[in-house]
Amino acid sequence: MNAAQPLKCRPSDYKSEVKPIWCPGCGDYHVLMALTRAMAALGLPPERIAVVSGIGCSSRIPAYTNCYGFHGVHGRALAVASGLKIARPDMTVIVATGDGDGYSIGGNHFLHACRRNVDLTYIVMDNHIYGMTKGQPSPTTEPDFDTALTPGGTGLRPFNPLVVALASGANFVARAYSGNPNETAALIVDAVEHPGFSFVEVLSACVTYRPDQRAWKERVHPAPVAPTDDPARAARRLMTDDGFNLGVLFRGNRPAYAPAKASELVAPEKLEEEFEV
Amino acid sequence: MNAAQPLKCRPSDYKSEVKPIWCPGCGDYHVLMALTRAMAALGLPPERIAVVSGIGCSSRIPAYTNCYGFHGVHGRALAVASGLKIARPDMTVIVATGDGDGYSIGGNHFLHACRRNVDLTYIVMDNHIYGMTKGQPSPTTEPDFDTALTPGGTGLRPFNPLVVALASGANFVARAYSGNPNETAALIVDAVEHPGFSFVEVLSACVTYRPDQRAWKERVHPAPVAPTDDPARAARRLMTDDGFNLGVLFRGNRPAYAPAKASELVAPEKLEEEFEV
Amino acid sequence: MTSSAQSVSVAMVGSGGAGVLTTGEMLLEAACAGGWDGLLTRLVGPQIRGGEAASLLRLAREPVECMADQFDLLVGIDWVNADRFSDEIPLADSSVLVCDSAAGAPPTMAAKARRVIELPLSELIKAHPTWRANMIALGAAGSLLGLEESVLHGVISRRFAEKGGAVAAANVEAAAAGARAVDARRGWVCLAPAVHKTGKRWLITGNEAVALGAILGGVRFAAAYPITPASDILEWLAPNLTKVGGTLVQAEDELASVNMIIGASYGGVASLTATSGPGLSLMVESLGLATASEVPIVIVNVMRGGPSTGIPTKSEQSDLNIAVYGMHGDAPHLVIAPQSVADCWLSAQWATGLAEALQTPAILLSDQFLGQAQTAMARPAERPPVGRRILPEEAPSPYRRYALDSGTVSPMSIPGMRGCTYTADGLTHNERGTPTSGARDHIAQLDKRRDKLDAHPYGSLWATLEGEGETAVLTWGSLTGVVREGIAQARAAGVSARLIAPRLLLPTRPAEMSSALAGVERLLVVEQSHGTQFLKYLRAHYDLPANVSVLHRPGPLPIRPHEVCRRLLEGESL
Amino acid sequence: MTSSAQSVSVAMVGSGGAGVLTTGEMLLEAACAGGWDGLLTRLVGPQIRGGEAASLLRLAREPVECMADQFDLLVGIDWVNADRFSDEIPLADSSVLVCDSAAGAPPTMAAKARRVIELPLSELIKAHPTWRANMIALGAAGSLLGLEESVLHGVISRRFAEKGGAVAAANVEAAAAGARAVDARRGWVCLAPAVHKTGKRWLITGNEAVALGAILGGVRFAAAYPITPASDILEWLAPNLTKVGGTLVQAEDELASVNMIIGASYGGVASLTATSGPGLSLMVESLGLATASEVPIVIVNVMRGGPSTGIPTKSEQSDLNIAVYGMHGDAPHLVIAPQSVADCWLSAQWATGLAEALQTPAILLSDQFLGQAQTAMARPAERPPVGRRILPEEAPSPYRRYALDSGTVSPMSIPGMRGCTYTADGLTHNERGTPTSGARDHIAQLDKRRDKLDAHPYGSLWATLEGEGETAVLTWGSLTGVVREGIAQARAAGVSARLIAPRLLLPTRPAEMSSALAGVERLLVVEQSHGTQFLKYLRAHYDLPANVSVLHRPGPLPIRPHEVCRRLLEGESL
Ligand SMILES: Cc1ncc(C[n+]2csc(CCOP(=O)(O)OP(=O)(O)O)c2C)c(N)n1
Ligand SMILES: Cc1ncc(C[n+]2csc(CCOP(=O)(O)OP(=O)(O)O)c2C)c(N)n1
Ligand code: SF4
Ligand code: SF4
Ligand SMILES: [Mg+2]
Ligand SMILES: [Mg+2]
Repeated sequence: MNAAQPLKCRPSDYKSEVKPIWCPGCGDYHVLMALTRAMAALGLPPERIAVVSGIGCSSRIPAYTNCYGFHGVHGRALAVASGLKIARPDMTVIVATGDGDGYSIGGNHFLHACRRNVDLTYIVMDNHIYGMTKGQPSPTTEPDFDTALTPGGTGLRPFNPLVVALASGANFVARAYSGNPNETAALIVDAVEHPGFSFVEVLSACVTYRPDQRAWKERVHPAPVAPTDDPARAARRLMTDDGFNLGVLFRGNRPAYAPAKASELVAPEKLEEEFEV
Repeated sequence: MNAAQPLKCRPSDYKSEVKPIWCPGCGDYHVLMALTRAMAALGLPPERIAVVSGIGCSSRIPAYTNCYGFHGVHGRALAVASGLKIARPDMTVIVATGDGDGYSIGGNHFLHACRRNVDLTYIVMDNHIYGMTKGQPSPTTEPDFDTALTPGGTGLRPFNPLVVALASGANFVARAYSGNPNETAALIVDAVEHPGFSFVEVLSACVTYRPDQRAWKERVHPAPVAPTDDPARAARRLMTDDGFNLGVLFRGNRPAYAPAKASELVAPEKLEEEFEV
Repeated sequence: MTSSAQSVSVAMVGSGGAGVLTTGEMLLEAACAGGWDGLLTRLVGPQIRGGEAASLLRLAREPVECMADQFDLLVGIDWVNADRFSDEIPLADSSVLVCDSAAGAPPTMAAKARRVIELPLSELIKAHPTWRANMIALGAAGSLLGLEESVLHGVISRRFAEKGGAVAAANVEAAAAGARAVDARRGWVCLAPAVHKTGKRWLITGNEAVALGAILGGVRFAAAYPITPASDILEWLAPNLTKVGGTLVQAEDELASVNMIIGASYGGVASLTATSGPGLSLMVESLGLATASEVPIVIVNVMRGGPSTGIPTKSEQSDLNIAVYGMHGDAPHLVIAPQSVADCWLSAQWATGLAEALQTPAILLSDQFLGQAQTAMARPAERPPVGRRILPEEAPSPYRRYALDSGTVSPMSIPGMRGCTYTADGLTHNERGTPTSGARDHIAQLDKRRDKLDAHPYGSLWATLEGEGETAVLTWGSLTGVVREGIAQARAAGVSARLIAPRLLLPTRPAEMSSALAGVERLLVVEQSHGTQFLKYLRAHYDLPANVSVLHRPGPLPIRPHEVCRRLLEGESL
Repeated sequence: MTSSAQSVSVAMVGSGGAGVLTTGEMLLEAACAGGWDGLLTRLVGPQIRGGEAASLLRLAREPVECMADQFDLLVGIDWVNADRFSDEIPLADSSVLVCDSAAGAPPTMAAKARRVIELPLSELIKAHPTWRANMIALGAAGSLLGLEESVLHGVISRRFAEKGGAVAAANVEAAAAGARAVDARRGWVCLAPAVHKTGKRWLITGNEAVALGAILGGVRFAAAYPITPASDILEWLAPNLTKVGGTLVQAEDELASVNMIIGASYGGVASLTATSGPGLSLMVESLGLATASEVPIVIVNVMRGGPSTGIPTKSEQSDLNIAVYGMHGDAPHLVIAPQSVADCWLSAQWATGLAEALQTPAILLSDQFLGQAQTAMARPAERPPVGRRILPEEAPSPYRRYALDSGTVSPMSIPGMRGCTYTADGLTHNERGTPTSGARDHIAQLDKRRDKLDAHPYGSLWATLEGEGETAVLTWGSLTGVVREGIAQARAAGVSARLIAPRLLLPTRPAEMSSALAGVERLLVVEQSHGTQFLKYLRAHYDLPANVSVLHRPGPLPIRPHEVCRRLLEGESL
């Protein structure tokens, strides 16, 4: 946790009374835990935070918090969140989706959100599968993973979200593992506090369609090197890493998106003048 | 030109009688010239080639060739081409669009086409502007370029298509300049012959909305290093290049997409058996 | 209920892991193996795994196409959250309720049932750790229904064969114990003896029937993005397309999937995608492209509760509007709605053939009920007319892809054909495909695309027309079977009515509809939508009698036959 | 034509670079500065730059809302590809044609014109290299029309002021030379004297009027993706939103733009996007989300020729279907259609206020004609009723965002408000917003969303109702002015008819329509679509008289007043 922030609230203050539909043992419970711990650590009142999502098991998370939430359609969370944050820069906006929502149908918004660099925190709960629709491959699914839709596996190179984020201009890139909720919470706090578009990929196991992911516990490890502020270097490292390096992997310093502002505002009626004959 | 290919046909055999709607001096005329030269060099009959596009000035190109053409909707050229190539692997499929079509609305298909690695050649005629809709910024527009829609410039980091292609798994990445039609033709030939997804970014000036691009002639130069087959190295180089390096910048060796094949085909009626009680 | 009915309905409920879904399947399989017919649907809670669940079965002497008005037998393996389903499981006055004696029956349900049978489920399981409660209940249900015990045991053995003989044997034993426990009441909920069935029969869901029909209709390429309740179609197609030399691609989204099939079909390969409301919404722009560029494609839309993400697991008929009117510009296309689980097979073939023959997109409008219900059907003796694409016969020069003088449908060349290259275009174009903004070309091509659809002879498949009288019931899709049964009930009470159910929703058939409606004075429209979409569609396109009323409701509560019957018996005030 | 008409129509044609578009603007401006009214539209070829072009003007004593039946004056700076437009420029019997004496007039056109005036354009330019042909022609046209020469020269000077005094002076000289060349024929195509105008007047296009209206209605956030013919709205909004403290974001595509405005509006800021058919197609999924989650948004759809990419630069009314019916599921929303260039201002404000007050998406259905035509309008004295979002008054506990017991519209909290956090949801939900698949919640929320729209008092803005008689003409959008003028022509010939033009297309207003139609025996429906989309919409939702006929045509050829008049005069056989 970020020691500089006084703990004003308890994580439970950020939990709603809605019972998750998640399967027992789903990694997403830990993401929720990490998220509410991060919120408590940030010390923001729940009504100053908005959690925006798409569709999927993971995307159910907003209603399980006590913040303002938006559970939109599949793949469009970043667009909703960008509009919200640009129109309401005073709100803290956290986007939380899944690998299908964020990397498959939502891929274009990911590219352009990284590039636009609006001050958002983007958490992808990546389980390398479509949980909600019962086990089809996602862009991060391993090429030889067998599913009913892709017997024998997809044969496709998995999508590398962290490198794509770097290539597209994300200002903060981190990887977390939901089985470590305290570390995940700390990364989320860091991401929220970092200006611009912060991306946190969270490995969050699907115990129902990917029971093999229980082995993730053993595979994850802290990144062996300190975060860099050079996207090219970070990309190069991540293009060849094992996919289980945890921690902040890139910490950039591009200024966050700032829309044009007039030095002086005019009354709307004033705009009529240009049409006068 | 690829010297190994006997020149069976003339470039003019690949030109249709349809008169381009392009402005006089538009860079796209040279892309058309390069494309038909490449086709002649490849020596394929026009009916074995399909040219697929989206919407934009650049995307008008299919009908100006004498091949099979598909002028689809805005942003979806890669999807149309992927379906065509997977269903008809015997056809040579070339996709040609613009920076708005390919990188803005079509960004998601770009990511996934790179990843899927279907044996396509993807030419983007990049003029850093929306020509067809009269001069709005595209993802590759410089942040300070003033337009009516973005007075004072977008302030956004330009999209880096070559790095995104590498990060997503493209198997061949090159940059060309339409003012050099012979070199561009040679790169297209190389891209078509290379298996898997080959991406050729062609700098093609918009003389109407970007008259400043006439200066490109002076800025382009051959890449100072030989192509690599290491995507991480290529990405690193391209993340810091000047945007005017020409030539093949990455030449990968991933096998092209190959759909599952049955060792023996069955008659459709045979499939009924599984339902019998 | 009579002691020997033409059809009996059974509901089995239980919490996650109780196994009521597989139990339902086995019961249907056993009944079918015994010569009966049947229909099975499932109810599940919002959880991905576990959560409450129910199997709803209707077993019958003859094929059935809808669920009955009421349930005769309710088996509760446990009652956790069973109240969530209670609206969907109306009990008959004569109904029998089976429960675990340790748990008893919930008072509200016990009050509705005529007889309650308590089974010592918990006790038996404690005594026999390899037994499972659902198998005991299955045995009991089989016995109450009068199914042949050996047939049921055969089904159980086969189902568990791959888990090893010991598992299979334990399950058979459990079922036998369940049967013994209700021995004295064998046949309490008894079906009339099975009718002798000749020929092959299939046990199939509507989604499987669509997929099989599509392949039989010629589809060899599919691209799709998973979505409930259409994913089953894709999961069946993936391995089976490979077997016949075709391919299925999982696309990154629905924008990609529809454009992939447009590309493949432009390449000459009949192509399909399957989706549900949210996915169809994303496809409408490119549906317009397929219309304008005249590329045949088939889009199967399995309707679920809407709007927006709505209720993904429940049935509704509320995507009629978007299917018929959802495109910008004037974009005539085909919309075809299957009328029963078995009809999915026929409709999918017909839609594929029509799309190919008419070079246009076809939307096959199924729904969650049809798609996920399983039924026994006789293997059809005949296939619907097969449509094929018209190719240019000899190389015309220059090739005019969108020719206006070659009959209603202009020959379409396939990439690779020499001398007939062309560029397909979604911009307004002339006969050669070259974009133009001229009024003459625009009107000529709009006329062409309308006329080719209107002029086609669709034959009797356009609609189901049954019965006679001055009253008619107009319905569509999965409600066809419900209305048929409602009309039969009314007939038994002395009131007759016609059934009119168009399978072809677009293009509309004004002449045919007007003869179907000739002499009709009163019309009842029955549909499963909140906004009476079908009624408005009918008013827009057809001349209806002055006296029209509507029976409608959104999902998920199905409309039942007796509701149709009641409206018919109410007569004038329809 | 009379020598002094209430309105005269002028067409100026020329090839790329000939400057006919700016010439048209200057002519309109000069006429308005002289106290007349007018309307200007443009025709352009497919090329991005250059290519053939035409300015079409109608100048009049009083405001005009449509182009006239015929053109009185045709000025050809040159005739390259002018035939492409000839269908769109019907000449009056009394028309005057002006051409370059070096080029002459094309025989087909000369044959139609009553008098041909040859100007020594090429000669004059050769003699005066700083003069331009379009300015000479402008001077000539001004003189033929009887415009005050000094006023025209003032407009020219201002227009070229920033290019320096010499350029401005040369252009004024050129215009003066043009006027001199036709001096003997001054006033040949003469307008009746201008009517004295009081108060401020605007020279504005429909797209600008929409943008201005939206800001006046409260819009402070816009996200959009460029598309013809809607981009002008965005290009006007971008700097002007900044001036009033708002923001415009260029999105990566329309999927993003509609979701961005949903996010911003969820955040409490009234938001808008503008697009055309292909873009609207991509928005329908998220339109359903806005409906279900009850987030107000405004989508301006400027219709162009369809289907698919169609004819981007030409007008058509063929997106009515998708606007009304384009969403999956039952998704009631607002559809509002402005009826003239000036009405764009009012309709945009009304739509914004209604969306906010009713927490629902509003589609503002404009078209290329309205959007890109420029007109002079009096600055309106009054603004339409302003709608505001209802906020929760005090923190209710727990806050029920989708409450059923708080009137037809449930108060909507804004992020930041303490004690009223909630999650907006596109899944079927209960009063608190929690997803459910229960039938009761589903129906209750469907009812709520329908009823809040139906119950709202829309007042007289719902439709334009004029005139009386047993014949009515029903039309909408940009055809309203055409029909009004057609009815006036018929009245002059002794036949009267009512005009009914709903501005509010959704929700429908059956009671209001039925009183508007009371006593009507014959109905003529007028619309610019190939598939008679408006007629079918009317049939679906309203009870029409038995005798209905339709006058329709797709774009780009406009329907003209005399066609409406002719149909009315044909009487019974309407
Ligand atoms: C437009 C659209 N297409 C498809 C779906 C069906 N769908 C719902 S969730 C989902 C995938 C979710 O995967 P992911 O984001 O990885 O979430 P998970 O369930 O694995 O947490 C899909 C395809 C939909 N709701 N909308
Ligand atoms: C769905 C959709 N949105 C927007 C448009 C409008 N549009 C046509 S071309 C274009 C941009 C083209 O830019 P680019 O691809 O760079 O092509 P260029 O004209 O510069 O060659 C846009 C936005 C459209 N046709 N369809
Ligand atoms: S299906 Fe997988 S991702 Fe979804 S709730 Fe269950 S365990 Fe979690
Ligand atoms: S607008 Fe630009 S890109 Fe388009 S044709 Fe003209 S020069 Fe080429
Ligand atoms: Mg996932
Ligand atoms: Mg461009």
